[in-house]
Amino acid sequence: MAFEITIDQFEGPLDLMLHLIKENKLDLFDLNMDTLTDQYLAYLNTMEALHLEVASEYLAELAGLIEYKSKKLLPREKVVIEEEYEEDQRDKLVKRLLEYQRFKEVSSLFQQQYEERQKMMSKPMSTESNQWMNVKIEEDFKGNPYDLVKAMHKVLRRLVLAQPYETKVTVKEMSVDERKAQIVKRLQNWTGKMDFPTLCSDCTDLHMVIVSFLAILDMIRFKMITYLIDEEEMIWIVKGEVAYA
Amino acid sequence: MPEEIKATLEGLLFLVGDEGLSSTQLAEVLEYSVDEIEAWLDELMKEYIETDTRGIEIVHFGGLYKFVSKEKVHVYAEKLFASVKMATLSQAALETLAIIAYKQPITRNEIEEIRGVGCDMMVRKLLARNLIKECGRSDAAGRPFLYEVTPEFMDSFQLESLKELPELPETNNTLDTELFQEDES
Amino acid sequence: MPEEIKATLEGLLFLVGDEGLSSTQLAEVLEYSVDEIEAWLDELMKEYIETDTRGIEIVHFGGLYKFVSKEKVHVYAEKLFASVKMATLSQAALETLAIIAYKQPITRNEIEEIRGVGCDMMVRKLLARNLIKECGRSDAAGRPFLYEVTPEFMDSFQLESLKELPELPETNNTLDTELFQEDES
Repeated sequence: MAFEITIDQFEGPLDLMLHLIKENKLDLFDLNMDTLTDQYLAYLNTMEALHLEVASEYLAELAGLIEYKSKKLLPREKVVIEEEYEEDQRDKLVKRLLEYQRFKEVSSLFQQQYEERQKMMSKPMSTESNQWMNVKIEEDFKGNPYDLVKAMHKVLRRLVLAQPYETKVTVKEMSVDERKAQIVKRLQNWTGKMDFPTLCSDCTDLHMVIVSFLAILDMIRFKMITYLIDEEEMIWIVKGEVAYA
Repeated sequence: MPEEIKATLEGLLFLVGDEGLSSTQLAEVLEYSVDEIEAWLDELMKEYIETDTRGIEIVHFGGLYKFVSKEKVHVYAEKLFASVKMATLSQAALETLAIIAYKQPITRNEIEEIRGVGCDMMVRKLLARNLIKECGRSDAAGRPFLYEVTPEFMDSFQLESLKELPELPETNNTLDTELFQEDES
Repeated sequence: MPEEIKATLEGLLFLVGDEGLSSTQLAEVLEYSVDEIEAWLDELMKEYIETDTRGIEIVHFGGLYKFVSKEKVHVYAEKLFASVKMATLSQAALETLAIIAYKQPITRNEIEEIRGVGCDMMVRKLLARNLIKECGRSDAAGRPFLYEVTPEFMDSFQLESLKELPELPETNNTLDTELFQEDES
């Protein structure tokens, strides 16, 4: 038997047993427990030899199988009493396998339905609606954690919708001259000095910070501003030609 | 159906988007009976689906009517929103959901018995995705929580109600023929 | 205009909702020239406006095309939204709180980036309601305030600690995973 199938392809011990039963063409309604037990054990051993982690659930079921097998090795006189028990155990296992098999089967239908539904998409509530909404924040709000998850889910969905990929490509990068004009305008009503982070507070990305830096280098060169650097290595921009704070 | 009704239904369903609306809500606003509204909605649903020039359709899942884009638009949507990837559910999640949907209300223990594996993390995940919710406690020892599926589950699996769930395969002899079907692969 | 184009334009414009789309974006996705797309959009705009059974129309502002509801729907919309029993916290407030709870400590700017809209007033409101509080300043430019949720918040949402917050729904795009690191189990 070649073990091309690893343990993580199974959803649990029952799934593995169903696989082994199918693989060995065992009759589920007259289940040969010895063969199943041997195969099951052999499989787990191989997985262990391959250093694949075997979850405890698999071992728990193994214990059940081995217990069943060992009962059969008991002295003959006991067998009569034990036989009923054995039948019970076997029936119980077969029942579980059948029950599990039903849900495993139906879940593939679920999957189809789910995938189809994923392709039908909706949109968040229109912001137009806000004008009509009667929103009041009441004093005694009682919510539950799932309200938060739901809200978060919405945020994330909108975030995806708000980012069509073209916009990332076509965002126009600001030139140094454009940025310079912006800075000049901003400094008009500013008295005293301004630190570089404040100057960059309107930057939306790293590129814009770099452009800002190039812009002030330019402005220093043309003596539109001066600068100083303090003990904490903070860059300060000072309006006018001569100013030392 | 009066022209105005049609336009109003379309407009309102558009505005609420993925929130959806129930026929009761619409009946209240339009001042018609729920039956009338539902008949019109059925008519509209049919019209949208059958008209090939329409890119949207009305669906009715989990008690709510809402507009969604048609499946054929999806390939373009994927192109437009580079980050739109379909959410997936693992086999384990699907099995767990199937068990809850057919057996609800059900405790975690009962789910574990059927699946043969622990389901603590899985149940938490499904709760977080709002696909299942707690619905009281069982009388069993320790009074464990009972779980059931949510309207969000119905929506995710295109169900108007749980009555629409496909029939569970039977556990009798017909099954083993399926079980032992040889797939040539 | 080809049937499929019509359906696709309708579907995509529906999906982006308030964000709107430019003819350039649509041209790229549908692989037609901008001129062709604009001609079709004009045709569509006319059709929606002139068809009385339609409750939505396409507007073209600031280079973006988008669907909005027709004016005649507004009287019903007003009735609907005034009657909708909104959760006592507005959706906007809930979303803002959710972001803070999951991402705290967080600056207003970061919240705005995630929500895509200004949050100045909302943050003030939540501060006034004592649901969030300032907790130091960020190292970012301008050293903006950081916010976190309060014990009052925990109380309102029946949480003992933030650890109890359900795991975020598994999201399906790189952006989210950057924002919210997930552990797969």
